Amino acid sequence: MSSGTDIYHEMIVDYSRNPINYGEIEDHDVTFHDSNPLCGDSIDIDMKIDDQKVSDIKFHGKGCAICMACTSVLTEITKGKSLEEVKKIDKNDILSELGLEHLQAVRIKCALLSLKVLKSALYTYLGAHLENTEGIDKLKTEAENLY
Amino acid sequence: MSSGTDIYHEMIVDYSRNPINYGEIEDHDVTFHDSNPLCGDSIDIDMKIDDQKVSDIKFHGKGCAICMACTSVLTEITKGKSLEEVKKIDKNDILSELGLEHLQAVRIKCALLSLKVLKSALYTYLGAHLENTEGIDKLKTEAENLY
Amino acid sequence: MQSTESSFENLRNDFPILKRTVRDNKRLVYLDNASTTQKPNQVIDAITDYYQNHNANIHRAVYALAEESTEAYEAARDKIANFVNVKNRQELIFVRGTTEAINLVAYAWGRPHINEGDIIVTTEYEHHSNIVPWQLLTQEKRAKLEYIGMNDDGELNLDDLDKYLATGKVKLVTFSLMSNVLGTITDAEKIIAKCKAAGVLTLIDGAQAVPHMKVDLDTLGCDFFAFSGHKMLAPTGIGILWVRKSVLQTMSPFHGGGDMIREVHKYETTWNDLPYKFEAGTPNIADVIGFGAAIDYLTKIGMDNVRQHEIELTTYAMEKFAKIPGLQIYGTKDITKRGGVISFNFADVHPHDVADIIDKEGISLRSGHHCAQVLMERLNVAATSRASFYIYNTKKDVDALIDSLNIVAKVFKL
Amino acid sequence: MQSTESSFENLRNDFPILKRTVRDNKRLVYLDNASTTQKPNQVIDAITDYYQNHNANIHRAVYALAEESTEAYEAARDKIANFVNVKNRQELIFVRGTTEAINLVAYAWGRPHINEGDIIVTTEYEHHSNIVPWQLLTQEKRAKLEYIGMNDDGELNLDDLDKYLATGKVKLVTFSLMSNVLGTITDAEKIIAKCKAAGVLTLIDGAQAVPHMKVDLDTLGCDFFAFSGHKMLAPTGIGILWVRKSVLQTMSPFHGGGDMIREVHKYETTWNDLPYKFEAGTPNIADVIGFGAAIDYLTKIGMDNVRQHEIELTTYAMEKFAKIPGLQIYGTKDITKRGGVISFNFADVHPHDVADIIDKEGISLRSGHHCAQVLMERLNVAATSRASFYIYNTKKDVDALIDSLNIVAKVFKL
Ligand SMILES: Cc1ncc(COP(=O)(O)O)c(C=O)c1O
Ligand SMILES: Cc1ncc(COP(=O)(O)O)c(C=O)c1O
Repeated sequence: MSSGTDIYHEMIVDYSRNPINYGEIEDHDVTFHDSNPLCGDSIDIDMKIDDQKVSDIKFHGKGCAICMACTSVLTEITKGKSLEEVKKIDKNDILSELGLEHLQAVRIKCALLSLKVLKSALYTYLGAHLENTEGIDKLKTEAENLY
Repeated sequence: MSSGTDIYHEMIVDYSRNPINYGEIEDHDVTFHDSNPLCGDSIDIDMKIDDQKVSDIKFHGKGCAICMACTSVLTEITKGKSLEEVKKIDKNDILSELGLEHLQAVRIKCALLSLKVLKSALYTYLGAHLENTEGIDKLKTEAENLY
Repeated sequence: MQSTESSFENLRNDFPILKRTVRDNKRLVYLDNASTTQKPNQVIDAITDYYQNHNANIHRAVYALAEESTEAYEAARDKIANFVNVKNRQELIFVRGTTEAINLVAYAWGRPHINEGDIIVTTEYEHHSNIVPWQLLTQEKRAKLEYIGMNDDGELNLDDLDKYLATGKVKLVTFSLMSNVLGTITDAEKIIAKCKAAGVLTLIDGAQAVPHMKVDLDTLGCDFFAFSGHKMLAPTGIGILWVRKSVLQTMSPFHGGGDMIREVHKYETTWNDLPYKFEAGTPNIADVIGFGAAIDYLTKIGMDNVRQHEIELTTYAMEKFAKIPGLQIYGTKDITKRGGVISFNFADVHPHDVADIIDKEGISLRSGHHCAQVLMERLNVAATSRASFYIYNTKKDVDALIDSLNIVAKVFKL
Repeated sequence: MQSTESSFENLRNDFPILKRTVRDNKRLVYLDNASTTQKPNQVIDAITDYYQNHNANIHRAVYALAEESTEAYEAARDKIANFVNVKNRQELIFVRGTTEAINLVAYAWGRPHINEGDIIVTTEYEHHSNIVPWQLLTQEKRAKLEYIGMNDDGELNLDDLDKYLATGKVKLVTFSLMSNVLGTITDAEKIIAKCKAAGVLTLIDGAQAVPHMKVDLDTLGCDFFAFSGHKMLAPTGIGILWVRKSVLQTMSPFHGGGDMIREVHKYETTWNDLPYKFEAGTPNIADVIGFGAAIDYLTKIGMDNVRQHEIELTTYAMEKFAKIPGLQIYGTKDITKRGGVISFNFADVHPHDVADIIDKEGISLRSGHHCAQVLMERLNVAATSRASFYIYNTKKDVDALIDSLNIVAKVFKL
């Protein structure tokens, strides 16, 4: 099998057919949608937040096997984490889990779309639940420096 | 002297300093202005028309030696001619008079700007003095086919 | 030149890129021609020759180089006019590509002519560049954008057009002469006849048609026509907007700047003659000349031969595809009604994964929405894979594609 | 590389066109660099290499060629960002040239922000491309266009600017960093400081400045900046619009089409990230990459050396010109305040005749209004002759120009 098909190992193919945490949360505390303008992949993430922790997370949307597998892994990593911990989730946490460290640039976007959606959801939630307006600039800077 | 300076013979240089028919006609019957968008040469021609003949013609404006010489020659040719004869004045009438048959494309525009102004003036006059509206389409076609 | 497989095989030698290998030393099988085509030596050399021997700005200077470059630039305009049978060269405007051409129309014709309540009609299989400019325009003007629908074979439902025309509010009908996803060849004559009867202007997006079949603007009878050079052997960055003179004369200037003016004063300005009024600033001179070389190349082959070659390849590919279980082709199967563009989906495998896996075999195939998301919604798919052919493709390329799909099947256990 | 005459002499070998002869076997003396420059082999080869080895459409596909071309295209953006010291690559938009850049601002920023009674301020020595777009915009919006005047040395009269700013109605001040006719280097810092104090945005036309001196956008502090590749060794058809991000975020889309969208639906559309929102359609990929090669070339020479070389040539030429009776130079004689552009008139001989006569000697010189008719009116001349230098020009070129002017004197019996 040529090197190119290496990334399409068992786990990726399985996740693409049977994604984890697929679905919607009706009474979510935050939801976010984004898409990849180049290829049309599109992901929605819903989260339930209790006690500053992600008590439940689900996603739905359309995407390639890479996108579906990464979103499955990401939501699995996120579930149960505190919001501060979610802030720190890094692209390598997902890529290494799936052996995708050497993806080419265009495919990286497929792999990381859900991370972008997750972080956007997180900052949307944080922004909406600020106790005072002082923190908003700090939040904005944090959010802007994500990518 | 190299071939290039051949076009700058005595007559051209003289006309450029001492153009013929330079000036304005206060009580003209028709006047027209046009310019060359590429180089900025700009010419106005005034004509007095009596009995369907060009009884007087003058021009003013700014232009290079080629433009000035050609306009001098053109106005000289035009003076006294009937409007039907003016219709027939051809670019070669001017170019051959000045030995400019082999001008390059950009300079041709300098040489023929005044002819364009003259014809525009002519058709402006004819359009304004139509006896009935039937002739207008014929005139328009004639004018459109000039270039 | 004869339209035989061997003569088409020979012209592969003109395309240096076809000799290179990709990934693990794989032969390059380039099947993304609907996106952009490769360039023959004749075109590359024309650009090189321009820069090595003639480069100068055009139109304004008297010196030798400027004379040569102006002549070459305007000669290319004449070649293109001749190629699509335009009688009046003043009607041909150089632009960056189809996208700029259509936006130019939306700004310079649309803004002075479209008013509140007017309707612009487009179709469900348009490229984004023939949808978004009209969305922007109709939103600004409080006008409406309507769509001609299509049947499941990818053919337009002209009853929709009749319905919109009957309102008396339609100002423009705009459509692609060939869909970049389905390959459908639009029945332009019928649409134009209906629009003419209703006194409505028509714009044709010819980006996919002009490279692949004979197009005759003089007999077609539309009012605006756009196409891109880079999809027909010419360099990137150059394309054509053609506008019927009587319509062009009603258009406002688009870009202000050098070359498009007659006289500039502090507070007023007059415009240059056509087509220069619409070509502001230093144009893409070298690539215009390269476009001329591409036209020469295609003319020598003959557009009927190009079309015939693609019909043969497409027929061959469709037959092979039909034998692959789980492979679905979109659009009509009637080869006389479609160009050499085949969009498909392979079982439940996402097109990105298809493209990625076969890329490792050297196959360059496009996957995604192909800038036609409205059509994707209509087809109810997220994306498709798309193979599109040109003069240098061969049956061997099709075979390589088919072989590579077997690998996809294996990886995804189909 | 050392800034010595001999090292500049050496780099002439990189420019194949300089080896050709024109007219009657005359050495080519190219002195129209303010209009467009010649191209070194390094740039020509970059284009050829792209078409021979990497050509594919960018951004959308996964296959090898598309990956390579996308990488090369985006690498050129980084090179250019670095060259003019832009920290955020999202602020750099590829356009056809300065003209398109300024028109893009007039449409996408101007139309949403300019209202009735607002004032846009420009200067008397602008190129048409920095006047006409503002005439069109202010006419549409019933706003006003005002001009900063200049003194007889070709320096701006900033009291005019103060006067307009005092009205509180100015929304934009736009000016060229170097005049393409007089060579005047504008005191941008002073203008920008005044505008910032008044909360007014500034646009700089850098078409003449960027090719000839170090420009640092990070310290300059303007809001919009435009320049053209073809005036700095790069191919025709490519240029840059830079917009400060906070301003760019307030701009409407310009062209609608592929690549600038996020999601297209029938009746609404969302936009792509910056800068792609403003790069609709297939861009001029090959020439972007050629632009990158030109940047590499200039970086290697060093922009301070380029400036130094031109100062030497211009000083030499001005001294020689001063000795010709009847020859009048426009603009300041202070070499630190001007670039290598010398406009002149020779007695009563029309500039066209000057250019035509010396063309026969191989001298390529521009005559005319140089797309600056407002300035011609201010100088009260119909036209000027203009010599403009670049890195490959030598004192020998200046000598050849001076010699050829003697022929003009003879023909016109001066
Ligand atoms: C000062 C200035 N601005 C703008 C332009 C227009 O540049 P382009 O023709 O590349 O759009 C030029 C070039 O002629 C120029 O010199
Ligand atoms: C049908 C159609 N229209 C328009 C375009 C846009 O052309 P360009 O990207 O050259 O502006 C394309 C190419 O992608 C196309 O296929």
